[in-house]
Amino acid sequence: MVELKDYQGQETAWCPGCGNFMILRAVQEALVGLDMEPHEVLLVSGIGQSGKLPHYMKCNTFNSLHGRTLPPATGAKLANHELTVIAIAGDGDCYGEGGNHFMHTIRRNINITLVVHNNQVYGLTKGQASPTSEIGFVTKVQPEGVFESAFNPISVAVALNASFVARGFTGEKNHLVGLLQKAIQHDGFALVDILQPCPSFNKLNTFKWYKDRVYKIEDEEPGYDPRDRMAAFQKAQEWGDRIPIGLIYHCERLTMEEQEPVLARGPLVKQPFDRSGFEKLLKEFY
Amino acid sequence: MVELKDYQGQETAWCPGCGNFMILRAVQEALVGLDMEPHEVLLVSGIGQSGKLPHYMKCNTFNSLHGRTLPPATGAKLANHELTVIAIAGDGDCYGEGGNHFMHTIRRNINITLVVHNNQVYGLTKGQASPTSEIGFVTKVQPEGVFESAFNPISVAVALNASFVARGFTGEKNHLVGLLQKAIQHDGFALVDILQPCPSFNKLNTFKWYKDRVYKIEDEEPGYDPRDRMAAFQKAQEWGDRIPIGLIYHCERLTMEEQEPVLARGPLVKQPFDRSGFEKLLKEFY
Amino acid sequence: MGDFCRVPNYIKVGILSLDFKIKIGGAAGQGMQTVGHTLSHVFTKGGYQAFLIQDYQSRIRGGHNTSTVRIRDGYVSAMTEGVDVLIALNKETIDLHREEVPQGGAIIYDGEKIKLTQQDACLINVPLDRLASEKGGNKIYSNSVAAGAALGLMRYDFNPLADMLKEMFIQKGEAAEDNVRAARAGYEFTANNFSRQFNRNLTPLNDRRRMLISGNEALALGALAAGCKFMSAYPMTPSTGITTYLAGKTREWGLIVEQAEDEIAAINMAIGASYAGVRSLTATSGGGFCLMVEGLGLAGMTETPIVIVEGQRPGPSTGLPTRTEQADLEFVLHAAHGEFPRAVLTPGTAEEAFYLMGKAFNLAEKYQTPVIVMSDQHLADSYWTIDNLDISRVTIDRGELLATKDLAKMDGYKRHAFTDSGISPRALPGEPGIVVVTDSDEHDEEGHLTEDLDIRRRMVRKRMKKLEGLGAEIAPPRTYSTEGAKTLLIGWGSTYGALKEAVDMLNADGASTGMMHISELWPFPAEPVTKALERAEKCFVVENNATGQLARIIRTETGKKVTGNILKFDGLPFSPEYIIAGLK
Amino acid sequence: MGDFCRVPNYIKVGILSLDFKIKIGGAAGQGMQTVGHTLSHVFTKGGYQAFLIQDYQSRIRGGHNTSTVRIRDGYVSAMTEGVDVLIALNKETIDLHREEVPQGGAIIYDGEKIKLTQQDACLINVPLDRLASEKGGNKIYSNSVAAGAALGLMRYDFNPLADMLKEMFIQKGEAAEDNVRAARAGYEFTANNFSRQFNRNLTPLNDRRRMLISGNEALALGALAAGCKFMSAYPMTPSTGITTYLAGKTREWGLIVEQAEDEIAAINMAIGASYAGVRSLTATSGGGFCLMVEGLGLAGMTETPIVIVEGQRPGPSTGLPTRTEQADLEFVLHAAHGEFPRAVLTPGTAEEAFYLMGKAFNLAEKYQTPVIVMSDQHLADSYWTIDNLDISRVTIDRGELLATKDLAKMDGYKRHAFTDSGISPRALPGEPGIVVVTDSDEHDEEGHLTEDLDIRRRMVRKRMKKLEGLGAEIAPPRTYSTEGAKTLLIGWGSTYGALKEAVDMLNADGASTGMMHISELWPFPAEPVTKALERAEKCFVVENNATGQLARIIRTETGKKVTGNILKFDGLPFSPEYIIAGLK
Ligand SMILES: Cc1ncc(C[n+]2csc(CCOP(=O)(O)OP(=O)(O)O)c2C)c(N)n1
Ligand SMILES: Cc1ncc(C[n+]2csc(CCOP(=O)(O)OP(=O)(O)O)c2C)c(N)n1
Ligand code: SF4
Ligand code: SF4
Ligand SMILES: [Mg+2]
Ligand SMILES: [Mg+2]
Repeated sequence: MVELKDYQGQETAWCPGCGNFMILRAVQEALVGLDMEPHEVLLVSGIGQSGKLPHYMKCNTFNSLHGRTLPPATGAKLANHELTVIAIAGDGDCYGEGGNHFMHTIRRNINITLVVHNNQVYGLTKGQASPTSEIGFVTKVQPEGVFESAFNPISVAVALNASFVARGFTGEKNHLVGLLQKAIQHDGFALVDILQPCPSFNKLNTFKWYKDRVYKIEDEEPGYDPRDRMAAFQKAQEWGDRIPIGLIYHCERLTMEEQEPVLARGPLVKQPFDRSGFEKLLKEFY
Repeated sequence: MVELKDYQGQETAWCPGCGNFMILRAVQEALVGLDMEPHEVLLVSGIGQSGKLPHYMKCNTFNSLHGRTLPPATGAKLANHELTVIAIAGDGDCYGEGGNHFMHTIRRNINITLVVHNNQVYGLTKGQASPTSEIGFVTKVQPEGVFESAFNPISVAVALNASFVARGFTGEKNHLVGLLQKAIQHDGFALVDILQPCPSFNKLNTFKWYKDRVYKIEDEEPGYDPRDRMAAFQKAQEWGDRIPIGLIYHCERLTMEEQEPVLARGPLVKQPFDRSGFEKLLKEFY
Repeated sequence: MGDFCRVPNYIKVGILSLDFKIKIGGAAGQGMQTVGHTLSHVFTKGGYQAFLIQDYQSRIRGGHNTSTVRIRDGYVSAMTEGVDVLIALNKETIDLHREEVPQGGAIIYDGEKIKLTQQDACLINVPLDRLASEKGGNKIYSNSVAAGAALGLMRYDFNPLADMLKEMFIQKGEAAEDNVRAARAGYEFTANNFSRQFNRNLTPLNDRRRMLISGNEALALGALAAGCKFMSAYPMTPSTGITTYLAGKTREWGLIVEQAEDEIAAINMAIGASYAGVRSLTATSGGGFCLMVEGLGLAGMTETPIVIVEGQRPGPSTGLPTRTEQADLEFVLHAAHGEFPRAVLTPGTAEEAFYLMGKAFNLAEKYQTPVIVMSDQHLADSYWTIDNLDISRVTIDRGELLATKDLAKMDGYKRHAFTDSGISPRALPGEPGIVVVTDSDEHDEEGHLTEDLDIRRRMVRKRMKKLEGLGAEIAPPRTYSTEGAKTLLIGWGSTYGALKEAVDMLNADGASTGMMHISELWPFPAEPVTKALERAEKCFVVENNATGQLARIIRTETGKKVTGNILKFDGLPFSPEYIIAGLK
Repeated sequence: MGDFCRVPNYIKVGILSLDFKIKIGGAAGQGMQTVGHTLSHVFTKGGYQAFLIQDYQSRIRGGHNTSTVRIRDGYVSAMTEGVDVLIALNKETIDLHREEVPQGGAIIYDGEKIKLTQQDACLINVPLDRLASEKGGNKIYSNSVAAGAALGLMRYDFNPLADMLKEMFIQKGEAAEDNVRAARAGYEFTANNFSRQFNRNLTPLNDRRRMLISGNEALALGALAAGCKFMSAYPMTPSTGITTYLAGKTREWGLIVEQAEDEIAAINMAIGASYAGVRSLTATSGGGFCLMVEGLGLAGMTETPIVIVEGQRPGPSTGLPTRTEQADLEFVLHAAHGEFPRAVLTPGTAEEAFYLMGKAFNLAEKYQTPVIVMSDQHLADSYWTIDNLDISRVTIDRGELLATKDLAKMDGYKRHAFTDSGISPRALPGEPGIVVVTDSDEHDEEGHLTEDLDIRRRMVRKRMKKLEGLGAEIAPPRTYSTEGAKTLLIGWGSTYGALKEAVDMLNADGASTGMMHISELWPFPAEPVTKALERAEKCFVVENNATGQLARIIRTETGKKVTGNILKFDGLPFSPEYIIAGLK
């Protein structure tokens, strides 16, 4: 039996009151709940406050570049698809610097869980607007307030027909643990965007701000069908007084691993390398 | 009066039968129809077959890097918003290499028209799959056929609440001219994705393939309201036997230029530079 | 006790005229930078000159940071080893830095939180937290208490501090008076209880007004003064401060600052804006610069002026995000595939940062090519007391930029016309009657894509030809005390101050040492460098990196091998003492 | 007529044993490459050796392209000036290339489309289009008619061509028989009407089997032979051919080839796959490499093995997308901020391309760092007749890779453990009982982010330490005819063949010339290079660029200045004659 302490990592360097602590805890509980051992799990993170999360765990970790969480996660998964690969990213990291990979990894539908610590701000670099910051959000670099409309990851993921699209909130830990577990168990690419207060730099979208607004879809709309794409798109637009959390969209698609014929023979890294056919191969050139 | 010959450029280097000829012609006719002079227009292109278009015109041209059509277009527009800025891109160019800029330029709602030559293939590099290639599309680099789901630019643009989203077809030149004119006149970011046959490398989505499928929304669904976002999202999903062309989505949003207070004083490039306040500024540091 | 191993014994605290250092240490969020900055200001107002450095971790709260200010009665641009007063806002500060305090120095700490015994230094036990709560009404003002305590210890005039705090907190919209009360409590506490024992009273020198400015602020002001109208950037330590400063001035100064979605967009937007006619800037660090490299080549090929600030930090990769290093030089010199001219400027002080930004914009426009200004965390985050920044020394030369009336006289405009200088007169898009065409592909004189290989040859030559003019604009390196010097210390960028002071220390000890500091590095000033190398018996290159990059460049460009490299790559800047030790 | 200015008069066509060149020119889409490749194959099968180069524009149809094959009775790796038979599929071919045909040469053209008079060369008027339509049933087979016509002119055995065409067109699913009939018609037409006049009959030499292979194919085969299991790339000329080749072998060879959304994703995916344990590759050109630079540093910092093929083309920026250049060397050597070890290999022939790919993977894994193999359009697109590729010479050395059983014996695993060699034994994620942690930030031995500056210092030294082992693996440059040679020609990469033949030509004329070709360029083999430089009186570096990059590197690494540079930057490869002219 895996226990929480198996996932105990380094000392944290986050600010007191940061929502990241809850995400850390939720990821640990989700993995323990699924009885996964640390060596079976690979966390790939970017750079930002979120990017530090794997260091506070104890499992395989590839802490990559800012914005580049998904490509190495994809490469690692294709090389060894027996690993449970979880990509940890920030909102700036994943929707700003790494926006292109976000779209194209969804297209691949590779079996990776993407966890986005969405605090609607650049935390580690001290409070500039992020793609998810709201219009009017004032920072030192945006003294007139943000002009750009906020990036809506749920909306874009649904538009790209991502196979699993969910939103969580750090103030609802158990709910989040459930979402993470479903996402990890989902066969295909899963997005879990997490509303995460940043008490140091986001004084607008505070814990209370979120708390006052979020509602669990399953509680308030038991009839909601996450398989209905139009409904999901509509739900994706809800933001403001009421913010839905839970599983928003879900569909069946072949994963990349299922389509890649070479992987039917097992993980790439475990396939023996046989060069005996080389002489035959050279015949092409004679 | 501006005439077509005012926009006459270099000799073309496209393949016979290429859809690009029609796009070139349509862009020229659109500008002539709007009575715009070549010096008032700036075309910014990327690299690909589409990227060559400005050379076959005669107007201000910044032929930039592969994938980077939108950022220099944005910079140029912010520096001189009196210029009519048209960004010319390919599907690989804009949705692959430059996907991140596609999303974030939509967020900015800057008054640029983006024209995408969507031939669902990489033309200039000889026929690899592009992001818009369909699942199963076989190429030399995708010998098992494409695994990834096709990128749907219309769907993503609607999801990002782009203020003008249209699809054209090279087989419907006059219709295309009309769309381009509306897009250019639209105040804000406008996407015109153009279905463009590539007879050299896309043997699946041929002229006939498109011709058999496209229909004009305005003809067949006169009641269609491009201001209805849900309807637009639904329409964006139509692909296969029937492919809608025309204006798919349209909304009112403040442009970046309208929000940027400095631009209220006129184009940046024309604003005189006054250093007389410098001594006062230095007072901060004393 | 006190194992003074980390303080070399040639340390000269107090031997030169006035030389006084205060280090404030604590966890991120405790406001060390504010204290350091405030004290620097207070002394600057009193006629002293300050140099302030920051050492911080990549986290927002907690951990361990310090801010160290050095005060002199003359210009100061380096931090020497050792401190006179250590202000410990937490225990870690004492553990890590107590040995930097020599006998006669003082340690200000809160004895109600930290237990301390056995020190060579005076122990100045001040109930920081309690005074903050009691007098200021909030424990968070303990940093103000500490600032006051430091001044009280020297019985320095309290009023400037009170004024500073008021000004600062009123701007921040916080309780200014509470802060002042907290500071005063600290002041009185040490003035009354410890100033005699410490016995180093300090009074304001005069009321000559000087500026206190950081490297980033100087770079930003340099851009403003040069008429920069557009900046696009993506946040990255240590260059974000430039963006922040300029973003605060957009309305007043009529410029646009756009935060891009990534560094690729940042540089390409800036290139677009420059093509359309405004002076454009971007700023980043090594990681972001990696992503800008393709855009750099685009600027080179399309001959679009652009200024890039590359603020170095220790690499490779994410490295140590908040520390300093000078390991990107060869990368910056050779970044991007293919060949095109560029200039690289490497300022060593705040003043140089300011004036070289002006030069950068001029060179970029005159030679229609990218110019890179290299900074690093040490330059960016440090503060200097300086006399003034003289805007009349910042000329604006936009190069061969054609006005509408010039164009009217011309018979057809060609953006990339062949010329003897390699410089093609530049027109801006929007001019009636002409079009401005350019291309990242090889192009003809008009700017249209070409595969004519004769034109290709000529275009390469035309572009490279610009290097001649550009090279002639590069000022010779600054030398100091080189007349007859046997040993030459060579550096570039932020090491200026440490080098200069090392020379002074060495010569004061009877050595014969000079320095050469290169702040306009490319095109390389080979001739003056060769001469300087030939005049000295021994030459040492001092660099904040592990492989000696400038030394290699010197070898390529002059054929000369230097005697040795003095290197440092632990993320911290050089001290003069470290350099001197490296010579041994 | 015929102003032979472009054919230097030291041209030696026909003086050496057999030396025969055929150039096919036409518009893109007319199938010149197919003809060139087919003829090369036909002669290879006949015991000759071929070298085939491609010169094409960045367009799919139209414009002007050529394919030139040189046939010898021994190994050939360079293209000399002048052609014996020019096949003109369009008029432009004649306008641009007629002067390359000396007296005694022939021009095959379609007199029904092109009017030609007054030539020193034999005019071989063949109704290409008509024969294609009449005999093949389609005008598009005129290239096959032309191939047949070339062979007929020399009365070379027709059957190998027929076999080749059949094989090729059956694969393509096209009408093989029609093509053969078209080719035969061309053959008979020239054999009957012109072969006497031309009078240079050629018969197969022997039936020794040899390979005909391009640089790109050799690179791809090298990766396959080395056990590469993962490639992610984004298409970019001239490296796309590597991706294409490997993509066709995925099922058979058990590898994954993924087209990434951009080059940033490409390199980062490859790094991820390598971290997870498989040998990983990416390939691009200069522009794409620009975007990979940050990933390069990531591989350096995380000590993840990775092989990158950088196929150069003329820059800066988009430049001339389908031509050749060698102007990315300094960029590749210094790419990415910060300092970390790398190896750079620069093969000069197809064989070297193959074997050095094997070496690249071994070095990458042994030293856990990026290895860059530099190619260029000339290497990538040219074809060589070679004896064989010997897979038994390709060893696989994965370096210190820990197996499950090794790990079981260990007491806690640390991915970045300090060791004397700087190499930390590598484990793969997924091993029970351990975790594999790494970080782009500076990290401790376990791989966790650290801001401990002592660890930082040690980690820098540990990484740089690997350079020693890496340097010792670098083979000395290949030398040729250097024994007592007064003049030394120095090159790297694709210039190998032209250099060697220039040496032969010069020495045949009584000169005393040798060559040194560097195909393992970094860590720089300073010792053997220094020695070679010291032995010769004059040393010239020959490079396809405008500034002499290798010459500068030689100066940095050896302190020596070469006598001169022979440079070329018009997008075309060197000929031996051009090099010789450059010496004068
Ligand atoms: C290429 C690059 N650009 C910029 C940075 C600087 N940087 C580090 S974290 C960060 C943004 C952090 O914001 P986010 O991703 O939202 O993460 P958070 O800290 O809020 O969790 C930036 C811009 C970097 N490390 N690399
Ligand atoms: C950074 C970079 N990567 C790759 C290329 C090579 N390249 C040129 S055009 C192109 C793709 C063209 O496809 P698309 O954008 O769809 O344009 P099309 O030719 O089909 O119009 C590629 C990959 C490049 N020029 N630059
Ligand atoms: S800055 Fe914000 S996101 Fe980062 S650790 Fe602090 S509270 Fe959390
Ligand atoms: S390759 Fe395709 S897109 Fe390019 S010019 Fe030819 S037909 Fe048009
Ligand atoms: Mg964030
Ligand atoms: Mg395309």
